[in-house]
Amino acid sequence: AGSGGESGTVTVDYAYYNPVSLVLREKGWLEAAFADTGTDVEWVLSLGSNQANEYAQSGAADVSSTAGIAALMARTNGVPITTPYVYSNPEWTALVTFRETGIESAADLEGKRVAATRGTDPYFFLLQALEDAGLSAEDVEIVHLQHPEGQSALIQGDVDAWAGLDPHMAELELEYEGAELFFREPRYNTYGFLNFLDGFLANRTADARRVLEAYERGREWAIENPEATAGILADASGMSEPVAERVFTQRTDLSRPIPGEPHRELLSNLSPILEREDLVTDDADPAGAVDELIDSEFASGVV
Amino acid sequence: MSSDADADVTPSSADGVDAATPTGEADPDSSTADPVLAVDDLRKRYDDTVALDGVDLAVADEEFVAVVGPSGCGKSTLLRVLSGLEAEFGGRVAVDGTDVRDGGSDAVGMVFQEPRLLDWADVRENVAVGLPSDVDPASPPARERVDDLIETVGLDGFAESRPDELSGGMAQRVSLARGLAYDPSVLLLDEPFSALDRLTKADQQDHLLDVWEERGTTVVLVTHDVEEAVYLADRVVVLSGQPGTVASVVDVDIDRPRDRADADLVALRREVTDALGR
Amino acid sequence: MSSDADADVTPSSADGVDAATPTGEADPDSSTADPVLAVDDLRKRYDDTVALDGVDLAVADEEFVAVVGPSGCGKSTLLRVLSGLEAEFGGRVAVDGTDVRDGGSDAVGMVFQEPRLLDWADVRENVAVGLPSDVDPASPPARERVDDLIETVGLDGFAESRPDELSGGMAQRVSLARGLAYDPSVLLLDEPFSALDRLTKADQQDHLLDVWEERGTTVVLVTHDVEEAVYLADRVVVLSGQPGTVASVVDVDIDRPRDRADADLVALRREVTDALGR
Amino acid sequence: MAADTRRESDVSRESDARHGSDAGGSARAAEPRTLGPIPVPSASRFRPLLGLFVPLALVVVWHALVTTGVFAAYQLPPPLRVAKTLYGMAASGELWGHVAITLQRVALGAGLGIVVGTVFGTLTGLSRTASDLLDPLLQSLKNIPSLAWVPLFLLWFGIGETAKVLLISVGAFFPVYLNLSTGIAAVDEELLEVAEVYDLGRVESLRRVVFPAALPDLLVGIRGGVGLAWMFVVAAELIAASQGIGFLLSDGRALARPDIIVGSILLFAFLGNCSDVAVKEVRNRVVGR
Amino acid sequence: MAADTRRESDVSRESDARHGSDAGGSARAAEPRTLGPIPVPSASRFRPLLGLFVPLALVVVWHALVTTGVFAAYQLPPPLRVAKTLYGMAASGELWGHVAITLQRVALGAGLGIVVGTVFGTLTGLSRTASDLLDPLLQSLKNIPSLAWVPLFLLWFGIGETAKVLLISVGAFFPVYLNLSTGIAAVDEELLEVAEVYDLGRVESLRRVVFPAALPDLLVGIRGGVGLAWMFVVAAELIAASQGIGFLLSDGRALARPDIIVGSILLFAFLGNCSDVAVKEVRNRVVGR
Ligand SMILES: Nc1ncnc2c1ncn2[C@@H]1O[C@H](COP(=O)(O)OP(=O)(O)OP(=O)(O)O)[C@@H](O)[C@H]1O
Ligand SMILES: Nc1ncnc2c1ncn2[C@@H]1O[C@H](COP(=O)(O)OP(=O)(O)OP(=O)(O)O)[C@@H](O)[C@H]1O
Ligand SMILES: [Mg+2]
Ligand SMILES: [Mg+2]
Repeated sequence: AGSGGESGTVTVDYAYYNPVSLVLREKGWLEAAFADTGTDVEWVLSLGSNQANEYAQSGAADVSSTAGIAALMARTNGVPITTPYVYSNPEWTALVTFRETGIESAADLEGKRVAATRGTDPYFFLLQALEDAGLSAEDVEIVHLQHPEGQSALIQGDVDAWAGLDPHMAELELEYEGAELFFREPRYNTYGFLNFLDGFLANRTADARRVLEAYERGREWAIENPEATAGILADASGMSEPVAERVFTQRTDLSRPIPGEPHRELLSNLSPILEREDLVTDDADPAGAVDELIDSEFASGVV
Repeated sequence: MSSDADADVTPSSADGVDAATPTGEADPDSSTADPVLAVDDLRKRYDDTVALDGVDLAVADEEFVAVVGPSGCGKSTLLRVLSGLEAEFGGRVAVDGTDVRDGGSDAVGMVFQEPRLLDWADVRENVAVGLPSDVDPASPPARERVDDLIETVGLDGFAESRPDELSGGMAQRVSLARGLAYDPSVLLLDEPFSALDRLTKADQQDHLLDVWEERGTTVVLVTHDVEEAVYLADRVVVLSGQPGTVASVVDVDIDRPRDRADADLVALRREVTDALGR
Repeated sequence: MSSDADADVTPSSADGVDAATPTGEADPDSSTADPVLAVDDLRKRYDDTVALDGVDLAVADEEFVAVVGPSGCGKSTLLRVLSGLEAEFGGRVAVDGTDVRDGGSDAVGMVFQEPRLLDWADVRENVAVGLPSDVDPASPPARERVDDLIETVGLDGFAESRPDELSGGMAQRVSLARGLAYDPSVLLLDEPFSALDRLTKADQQDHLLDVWEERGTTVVLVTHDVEEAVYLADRVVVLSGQPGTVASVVDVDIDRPRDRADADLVALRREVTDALGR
Repeated sequence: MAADTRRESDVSRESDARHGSDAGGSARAAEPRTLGPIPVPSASRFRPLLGLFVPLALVVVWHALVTTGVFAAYQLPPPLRVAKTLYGMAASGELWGHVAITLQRVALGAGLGIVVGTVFGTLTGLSRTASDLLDPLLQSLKNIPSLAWVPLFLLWFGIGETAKVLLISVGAFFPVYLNLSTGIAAVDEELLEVAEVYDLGRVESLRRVVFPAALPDLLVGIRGGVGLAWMFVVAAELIAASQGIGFLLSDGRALARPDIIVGSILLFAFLGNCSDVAVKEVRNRVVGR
Repeated sequence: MAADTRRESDVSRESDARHGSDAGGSARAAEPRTLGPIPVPSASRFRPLLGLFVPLALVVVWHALVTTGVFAAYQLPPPLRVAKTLYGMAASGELWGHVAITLQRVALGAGLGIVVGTVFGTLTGLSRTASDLLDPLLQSLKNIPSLAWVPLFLLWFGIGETAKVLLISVGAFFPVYLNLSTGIAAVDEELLEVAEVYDLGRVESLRRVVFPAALPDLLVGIRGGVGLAWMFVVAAELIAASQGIGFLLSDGRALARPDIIVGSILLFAFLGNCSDVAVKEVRNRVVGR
């Protein structure tokens, strides 16, 4: 509904996994950016990539935040989004277990039960980790649980390991004795993509630029004020200060906002997995979609 | 009668010997004008039960006809057909010249054998259900009429009672009052006094006669009480039982007001009773 | 009678002059033994309606008592109290010496004024509801007994019919058969023949007498039919109407089998009628 | 014993008024079993409190389970922790925003669903043709989970309040529809015949016979519908909500905050019970026979 | 007109057998309005097909909406695309696994919920005390959304089938409970008096009077309960499922695959309708009046 050029609003999502969006909301900088145009800013909360994609798909959100892999899936399945901007380069996922399980590496997962949420970054992280260890998805039992439920299943011992996601992962680490991130690989995280509806980008270029400018302002402020940003994150999401601090100051990198070669390469590497795992339609071309999705030009003028 | 009865129906006209063909012949009134109720070779079956088999009956305007017959012979069924409640039957049944299958007539009112009151409504509302549809039940004259009727059936003081607070006979009188409220030109009554004691019954009978005379209503009354039948009716139709056929028609040519102990009435009573005896 | 009637109740013993105090005195049978039914100063009100006011009644073992009275005078209420269905009332009511409030007696069976059949069950099942609880309704003797009863009430051929396929009188007879199936030592009957024609009614009355004589049942029969009351009963209790009090008790000291046309019976009939007349 | 069955069920149906007058009756009778003119404090006065007993017992068990370590506090927070969280939100005023917006959505959605359900239930209850046309479709739609509607409603109605209220009304619709349609089709044929014989006309038959007769079914349907409206709130508040109890629940799950999760469950239970009491109250007013 | 009201509603209640014999009756009467011995093909034979009309019309509209571009294909895939996706899954055999496991869960869960609902409904319908104790709690729980139960069930029952089946049974429980409890409390007092007078005993009263009288209510409750069982499947299959239609739906949403979403919605509708027909069939067997 909000995508048409005639609309006087711009709908932007915010998410706990996108700290800059929280800063923008807190400071009102997006509203400020549109103050002289008479365009209203409407915020919607995305609780996860799939919800953000649904908003994009229905045309309700002009700008939405997802993980890179989720953006690629949506694009492959025809959702007209383009990613001109990377809102963060986080290490938000890792493989987690408790010390007493004896699991120390991805190779130890053979025959074990691992909780993961299909279609999300931790899921692909798990698949890549298994591939690294010479295993395939068939060699472990993947238990499909939503992120928070994966966490509690791990705590209860219903599963042996969990492809975790922040902030649940950070919370587990900090609050529960014996929790271990036994496999970490920042490169296997698929970045935070800020996706713009094609129609918005093409027909309301000026508005899109304003959004990016606001994001730049927020990003710079966040880099300069990591503690304050962590505080904003903690306030907005209700996570404890230490968790928020670990998530933001230790595991989030805001330094490279323009999508480029590393992003293309990562997604291209993942596209065979998408096909192998039947996550896209048979006639879809995820590799081709990578180029359609990533737009390195648009933001270069802003950053 | 029942000349074209179905093969699986035992012909039962054996003791109907004295039965005049009832259709506009035996009765002097009904020969003068088109009958209000014309039943011609009525046959009605429910699955494998034949309820009525070849019933002919003509009721003239302002006539008072009583119908008697053994339990289960089809008296209620006859009234249901006349009131247009039964869609499927054989033969021709017309009210005021209109076939009952073409929607039935608004002019026909019926008091059912069971009280059939609305549980959730009080006596006044239940009686008001009978008011003609062009009368606003909330209007003062309508309310007055309803309260009059409640008094007439001897239920003053119970206007606000619910059906489950009434005795059997009281419920029956509410149902009667509802039928009278409708003030139809043809009134069908299915054993309306069966649950009443002698005195109450006599009162209600006399009141019915008053209404009949005043309003010129055509009445068909089903009853098991032969005394009641001959006291009230111009003509008593005796049905023979299962399947119901007209066994006999007894004319009651006695001037009104009648005396219940009148010797002629007692004689006619015997005649009806004999016709009923198997 | 009604000596301690409430102030808001009009004393109504005016014409009850010939009423013997009914409690174990007037009737020779009942003085010989403890009464099976002992009603002592029974008062029953529903909200602001006083249904019964100071009723005394004693019924001896194997006695046949008929109760008559105007519509709404509390006859059904009396039977309901006797059968233990009413929890709240004033006075003392005992069956076989046990207060009815203490759970009521299994020995009491009742035929309600309305048929109260189970809609979803056929005639056979409905009658089987009355079988005593120690009888397995599926057993061949039980089935045979049920089928016998269905035949006795004149409904052979309708054993598989549902209540909505029966006429009013047929439904009433199913209800009667159900009551007879229970074979209680005290049988309460609330106008069980009101919807029947003369002949069917006479049959059923005689059958009831047979059962009563054979089984030694104690019977209390509510009826509006005075002829029926004097023909059947040892004693006719006349209630005066609203609130119900015992207006008079008429003993019927005529040997059985009785002739319906017996002059003595006719005289007694008049006596009861007079007692009923206001 | 059968007598017991009846007694108990009998009691449960007697209105308070009747109770009272019965007591009065026996008091007047002044028979041995009556305790004279002193009114015995009726046990029924405390009956509503009985309903608190089981929940209180459950809270005690819950507390015991957590303190004895059967469930760790991070899995199931102790009652006090939940109470504190709720109190904190209430004190900061945040809670009322959530409660108010959810109440508003449920009220609007349930209201709409009940109205539409009543219309369709009446239609299919009365007309065989309407039933043949619509019932199979509605029976199919009935089984579509609330979450499945979310993407479609997002698509059809966007992210505004409309989508949320409509989704809730879908939930409330079906029980009303199902109960009323069945109830109307089961209205005693004998009473319909009365309406026909006395030529009440379509509207008057509905008003004076059909609806009063089917009212108990409609009310059960409404109670079920209001229940489903509450169930659909969570799905509805997944549609771009940032307030509401359903949002609170989803948010609590997304953030792994068991105290918020349990708190919002308790809110659902409490408000659901309140709405049920309200529906019963309305029924008593309406029926008030 | 009132007459019309009655006619239509009358027709809707007549059993086919009755219809048949009536037609036979008038044919035998050979009166002018009858069309002789040639049996008129009864319209009622095509009635079940009427139910297909509206859905088919909706599919046509859907197709039109997509082809005219009101909805883009990535938002709402055209009917053919959905059919192709379903067909593909069916051909690969994958679909049957999903359908079978979901059917099994629904059957077990609904069965359990119906049994427990019947027990509690009977209890609270018969006993005022049981009702006072339990009803408020159950009325509160009734309003807790399926998603809210997920974390608790995970905690209580782990990730196995048990948790899923139990969660589904929670959904099925409430309509059964609510309808039966109300239905039993509304059983005609007059019939209960018959049971008492004839000393049927508690069990026999239940079997021969109370249950048959409340059966229509129970059946409405069961239909509602089966519907809710289907609704709870999605939540249940969020608990560590890797198969099932609810899983398919969640997966479709996670993967932004509208064809899978719509396909699983259609599966829900279709299977829901099948289960409803099955329940009706069982009812006809049971009632067989
Ligand atoms: N709906 C029905 N389905 C099947 N059979 C029926 C139906 N209604 C009536 N019958 C049968 O039709 C016959 C006549 O019934 P009807 O009610 O007309 O008798 P009736 O003369 O009124 O008897 P009563 O004096 O006992 O009321 C009976 O044998 C009855 O069983
Ligand atoms: N449940 C009730 N609630 C209130 N009042 C009642 C109730 N049952 C009966 N009554 C009243 O009690 C009185 C006696 O009723 P009952 O049914 O005993 O009369 P009856 O003698 O059997 O009359 P009938 O011959 O008409 O059946 C009536 O005035 C009636 O209105
Ligand atoms: Mg009849
Ligand atoms: Mg009575």
